[in-house]
Amino acid sequence: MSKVLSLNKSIYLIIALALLIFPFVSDSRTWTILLTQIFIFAILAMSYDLLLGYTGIVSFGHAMFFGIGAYTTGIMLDTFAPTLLYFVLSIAVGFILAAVVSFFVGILTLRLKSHYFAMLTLALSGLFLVAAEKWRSLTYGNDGFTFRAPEIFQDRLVFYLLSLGCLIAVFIFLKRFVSSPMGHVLISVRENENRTASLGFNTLHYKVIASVAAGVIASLAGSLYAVSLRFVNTSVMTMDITLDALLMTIIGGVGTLVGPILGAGVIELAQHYLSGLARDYPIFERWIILFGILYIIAVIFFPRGIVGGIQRVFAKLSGKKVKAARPIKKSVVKS
Amino acid sequence: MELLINLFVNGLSTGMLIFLLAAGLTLIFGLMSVLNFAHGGLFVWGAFSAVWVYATTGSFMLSILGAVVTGVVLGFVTEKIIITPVYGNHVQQILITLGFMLVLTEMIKVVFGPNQLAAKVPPYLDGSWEVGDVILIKYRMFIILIGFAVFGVIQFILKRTKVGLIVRAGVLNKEMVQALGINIKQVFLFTFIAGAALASLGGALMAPYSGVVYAEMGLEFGILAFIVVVIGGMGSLPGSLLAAILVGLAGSFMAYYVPALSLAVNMILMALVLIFRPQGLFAAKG
Amino acid sequence: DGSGSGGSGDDDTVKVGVLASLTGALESYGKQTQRGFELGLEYATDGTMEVAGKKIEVVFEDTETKPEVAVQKATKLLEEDEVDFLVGSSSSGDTLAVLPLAEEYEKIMLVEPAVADSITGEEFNKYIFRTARNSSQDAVAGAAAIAGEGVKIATFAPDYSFGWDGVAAFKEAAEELGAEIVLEEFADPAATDFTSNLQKVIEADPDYLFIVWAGANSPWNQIADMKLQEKGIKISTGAPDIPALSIMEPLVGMEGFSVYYHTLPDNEINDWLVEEHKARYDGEVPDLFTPGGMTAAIAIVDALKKSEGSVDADELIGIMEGMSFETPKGTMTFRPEDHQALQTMYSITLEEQEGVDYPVPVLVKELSPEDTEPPILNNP
Amino acid sequence: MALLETKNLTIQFGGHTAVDHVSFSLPEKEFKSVIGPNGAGKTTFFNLLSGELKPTEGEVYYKGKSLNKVSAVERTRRGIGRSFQITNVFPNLTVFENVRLAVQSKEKVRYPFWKSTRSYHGLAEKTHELLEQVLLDNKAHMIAAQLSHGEKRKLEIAMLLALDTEVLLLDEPTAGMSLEEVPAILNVIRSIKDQGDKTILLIEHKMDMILDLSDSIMVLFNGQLLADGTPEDIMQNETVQQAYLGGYEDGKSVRNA
Amino acid sequence: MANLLEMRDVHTFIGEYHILQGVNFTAPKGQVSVLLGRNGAGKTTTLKTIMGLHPAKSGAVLFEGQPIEKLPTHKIAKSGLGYVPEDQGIFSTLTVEENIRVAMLDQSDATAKRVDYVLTLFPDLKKFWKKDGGNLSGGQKQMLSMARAFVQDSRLLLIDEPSKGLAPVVIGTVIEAIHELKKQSTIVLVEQNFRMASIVGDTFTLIDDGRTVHTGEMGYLVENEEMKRKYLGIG
Ligand SMILES: Nc1ncnc2c1ncn2[C@@H]1O[C@H](COP(=O)(O)OP(=O)(O)OP(=O)(O)O)[C@@H](O)[C@H]1O
Ligand SMILES: Nc1ncnc2c1ncn2[C@@H]1O[C@H](COP(=O)(O)OP(=O)(O)OP(=O)(O)O)[C@@H](O)[C@H]1O
Ligand SMILES: [Mg+2]
Ligand SMILES: [Mg+2]
Repeated sequence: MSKVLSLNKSIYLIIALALLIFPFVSDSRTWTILLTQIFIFAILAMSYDLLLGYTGIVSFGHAMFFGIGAYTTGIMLDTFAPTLLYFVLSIAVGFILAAVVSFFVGILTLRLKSHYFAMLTLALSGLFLVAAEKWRSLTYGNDGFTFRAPEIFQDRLVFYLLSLGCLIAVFIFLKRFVSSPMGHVLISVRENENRTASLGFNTLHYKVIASVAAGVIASLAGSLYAVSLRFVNTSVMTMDITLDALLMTIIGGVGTLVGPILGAGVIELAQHYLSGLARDYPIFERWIILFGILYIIAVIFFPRGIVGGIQRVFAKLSGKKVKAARPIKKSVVKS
Repeated sequence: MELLINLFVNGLSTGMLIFLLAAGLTLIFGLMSVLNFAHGGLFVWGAFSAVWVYATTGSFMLSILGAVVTGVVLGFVTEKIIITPVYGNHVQQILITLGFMLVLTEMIKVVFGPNQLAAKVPPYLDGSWEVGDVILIKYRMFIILIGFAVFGVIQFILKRTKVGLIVRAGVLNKEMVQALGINIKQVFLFTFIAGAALASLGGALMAPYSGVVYAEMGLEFGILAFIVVVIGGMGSLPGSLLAAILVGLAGSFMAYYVPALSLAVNMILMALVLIFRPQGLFAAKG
Repeated sequence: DGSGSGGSGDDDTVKVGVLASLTGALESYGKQTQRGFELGLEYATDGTMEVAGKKIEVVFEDTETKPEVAVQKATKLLEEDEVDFLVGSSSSGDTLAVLPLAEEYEKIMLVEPAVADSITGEEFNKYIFRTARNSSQDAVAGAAAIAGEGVKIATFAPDYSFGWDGVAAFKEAAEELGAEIVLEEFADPAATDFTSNLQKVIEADPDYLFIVWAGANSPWNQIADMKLQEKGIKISTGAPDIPALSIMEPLVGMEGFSVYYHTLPDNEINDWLVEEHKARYDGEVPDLFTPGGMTAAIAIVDALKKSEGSVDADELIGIMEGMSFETPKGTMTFRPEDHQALQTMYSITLEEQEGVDYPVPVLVKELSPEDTEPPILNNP
Repeated sequence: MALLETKNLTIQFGGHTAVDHVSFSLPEKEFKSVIGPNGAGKTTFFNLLSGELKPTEGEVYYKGKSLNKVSAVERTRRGIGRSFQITNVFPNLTVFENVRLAVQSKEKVRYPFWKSTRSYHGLAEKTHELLEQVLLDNKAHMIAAQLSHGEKRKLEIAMLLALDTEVLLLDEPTAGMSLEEVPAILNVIRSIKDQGDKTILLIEHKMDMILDLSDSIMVLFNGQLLADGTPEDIMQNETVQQAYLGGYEDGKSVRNA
Repeated sequence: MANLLEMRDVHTFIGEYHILQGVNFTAPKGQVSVLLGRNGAGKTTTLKTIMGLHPAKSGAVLFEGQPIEKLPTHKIAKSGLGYVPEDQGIFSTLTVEENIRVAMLDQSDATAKRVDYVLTLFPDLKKFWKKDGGNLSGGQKQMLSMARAFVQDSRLLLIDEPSKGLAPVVIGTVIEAIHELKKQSTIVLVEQNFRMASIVGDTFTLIDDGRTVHTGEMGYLVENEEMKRKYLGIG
């Protein structure tokens, strides 16, 4: 057991190092940008997975937290000054705003279950979207606005490293979080909320905590996203963002943290290459169809996502299960 | 007074249209509990095939029929390939139906070309009656009639047969229903096909209403349908009808009296209903 | 790998990266730009695809109408393909997101056909040149078509930036011409029903209803249903591209304006464009943004001719500011202040025509570039 | 002194009164059984005690204090633990994880979010101990959903024991358990009783088991408290004989079929 | 005496677990056959295999001499098998009435009569006719589950632990009902309550660790203390 874990850990370490070194050996800035994009969406997707995969909360409004982060950073860098200080401040302000909103959203889980809660979050994020469209003095409507990023991020390498750093930090934080006692209670809420309560856990606390943690992390992703584009418009609040987070999580593997990261990578890369295919071979003009088929195939062949699929293969290879056809030991009691 | 009547009639007809769109989803999502994000895709296919049939044959009735046939065929294929592997698993349903939605939308462009198409109202339904200052648009009156008719038919089927009951039982415990001697797979298949055909029908009737069909209309209206089903109360057809009319009327009156909020009206309505009646307007019974 | 230096590794080629929505809702716009640009290059180089001894290469990229993809693709164009010019894009959002990259990489970007005023306004930087018309130009042209002393006008527009910009600019232009704006109505662009808004228009009883609209979901049918025209309210709007014209049958007879329709301009370039386009694309005629694509290509080739093949951005800016060049829409000039191309627009009426299955914009009057000159908005 | 007490406890569902003005008291360290026909309101009575349901009327007192405004979660924390009649476990977690959650609650390891659960060694030890006690240790790493019915019942009991609450509410703990295992579970319950520091309320239909264990028995009938007394008294009761036992005792027909 | 149902060397897998490893079992027509064994022995899996819910991987399941092991569940049920699952399988958000209605495959008088009959057996159900199945008490659910199976005119009834959670008096009712049902149907019973099993059972089959270990007349088992101690822990 612990051996497997250390194996996992060393794989993570190797991948992290490889990503760290990557921009120094490759001078493709396209890759740098693509990977930066993947890191940012991976953070978003992980935050979503904390809700969906670990707490069992389906939200169709995650984009609102992403949007809060993106707009906070965009507006602060635009109105004050494009300095590192304001960048950090804007992240902090984004955290606070996202925390407040997600706190109230979390409390609503008390009253609304499953689909109904999901649809309520859809409504709330819809209202945020309308606000972003209408509050023009602040947001410039749905055209959005460009702003300057702090000087130091002009070098995309620095920003790449920052995003990677954030990804690793969030990953480590969430990894510890979900394997902590708190994380295990979250999982039990997902499995059977009533029973969790009758064991003496105040489930509302846990759902609110998960909601706030997810909201705050999504806001971080939003802040990074805004800076990566040096531009914000209402698209950061749209259903598309929520769906992206959702799809990345599901494709990668719900209830695992590596899953959303892999999912973000797969979706962004597939999109990149498939649309490239269309450029080079006109016959692939309708590459979106292939993209859609990818989702379908993913569900049929990896019903538990990529990570689930890999785990299955490993389980098969290690062959432990096959032998334990009947995991039963006699325990006859003499009475 | 005329103003109020105008707003009411127009809101009502919009609501009916939304109901036609949501009726299929009431079966598929409300009853069968399948999160079908491809519903909008079925709707668009209905709309395009109706426009195409109308352009080719010049017969409005044939165009409606064509759309329903498209819905049935697509419903069959969708259920068999896309939905069967994911019954009972909402997470997988989201992914696979979103993927299928992309395929459906993009295939529209392959089959019908990438451009929007004009959809025409048949001459006998074109125009409007004017009664004083009240304008009664013929096609809208037609939609209102059809809406109530469709409601009546489905409600009759659900009430008079055990289909609704069996589907609800099947969602709760598929194995048990089978053990009672019912071929639940077939019931699900037919229900899904009916839902798809209704979506297609909704698309076909929507097309002349807005005068245009375009591939992307699917997701927009798909979400609206979800909103209606949830507001109405999952699986309740009368609930969906009421919710759809509510959405239509709210849109109509808000756009007139509180235009500043009209962008947000659906979301506000849904948020209010959910907060004050968490289970939707109607509970799923009968 | 420095950003501002020499451009392409290969000194004998000039590379142009074109960003456009080649999939999704704006796909038809993207395709129009694409075709126009290809034809424009051929036209401007007499088919040699060379200028000042250098070969021209074009790379098209699909932005999917997503800002982050636009940035990704633009960076790829700038970094990997090492393009010397950017052209694009179909949506204002995508374009705005890419603007800072042009500045960062010190490359000329020709904006086509994005329309937001802020591109040559608040978000302007000196590398940006726009061959497309902007919202204000549309509005001025729209006003020119209908506004006059004492004319009462109501406006109707979608409830987001595009609509607000359009209406604001229209209002200014129309009031200048002595018209009175009696009602400004905005509607959810995704709404199924616009009759409530139209009801208000009827109550305001204007002479004209001026409509700013974009997107497939449109109020035309309901305007007819509500019998606005029978009630003496004349409708006016900008003529869209052909697929969208085909749904405007209810508006036959309206007075409005057009950015381009293939029969409107009368010049050799346009004749060539129409002929070539028909020959190449199965008899199809060029559409709304095809000449825009062509114009961008011509502008680039002309500028390169003058710079004798130099792609140095500062040199090109010097050349292009104030540069006049011939396009399918006649002579255009990049205004030095904000690099907006001043261009001809057209007052039209929509009429039914034999053998055409959509209402056709018929020329009433050409509006000269000066007539439709928009305000300068990029002042600090 | 009574540890747990109710006064006029009542709940109605629609027009139906499931628990009807029940006043009872449960002295500390007593073992009391609750019997009554199906639908008499036994489980509902438990739900009212544990806070899962709120009464329409009446009060629950624990250690002399009213619990009416106290949530279910808080009642568990104060010392009222329960098991469920219909198995109610975490289906996709392992048996071990199921029980560990309960242990976590007992040990008040509720909110730490940084250290791994694994590093709380006491939790695992305690969990294994409990699993051994209910004869489930050999299935510790099986997913709960894959257990047979009887095994799930055992898991249910292990989770209750893990909470180590002062009051144990046991709702048909041995239903569906095999003849072989019932004595084992009985032993567990008996040993808890014999330790003498728990107060236990047991719902069962197995009369021999009840008679064997109980200090006292209360009988619910149509939601009302019909009788409360020693096992001997209760067995003499005419109504109990008629309407509850009906001449049968664990299926052994007195009348013969 | 003909066997209505026969299982021959049946092996069943659930996922990758080999649960039934050779079950042989017969249900003689018109009799009550009892399946016995400790928790996790495979009794429920045996019933589910018969119903096609966990289809047999190898071996044969014959109903009236016809192989049914390859048929889908609904066909097996339709061919004349009724099933009372151990977890009762109540449709929780359907009313009692609706639960029963799902099981009524036709509108015939015979069906209506059987509905009346089960309601006399379990009058509680009538009392809660419009109540959601999920809100019933544990014992009431058990009754509903049985009622639902009895409403169908099955030639073979598979009943998994009917006495579980029932008050003694109701167990008496069930015993009487089983005697009554025996007149038309054959019954397979899984039962932990040995006293009940010994009263109603004609034959027994002992399952241990997924295998049949013994089959015989009920009376034999009642006398055989050794076997009871070994496999049932009684004694
Ligand atoms: N949530 C509820 N809504 C409506 N009625 C309910 C609800 N819960 C229980 N009841 C009803 O209250 C009565 C008492 O149910 P309860 O579960 O307490 O019975 P019980 O004594 O535990 O019976 P059993 O021995 O069968 O478990 C039953 O008639 C039941 O149908
Ligand atoms: N879904 C499953 N996956 C894996 N193993 C399972 C699954 N379901 C049951 N089992 C195992 O199969 C064995 C037999 O289970 P079954 O339910 O048939 O037992 P049973 O004899 O009915 O027991 P009980 O008396 O407890 O109901 C058990 O060991 C159980 O753990
Ligand atoms: Mg009970
Ligand atoms: Mg069993």
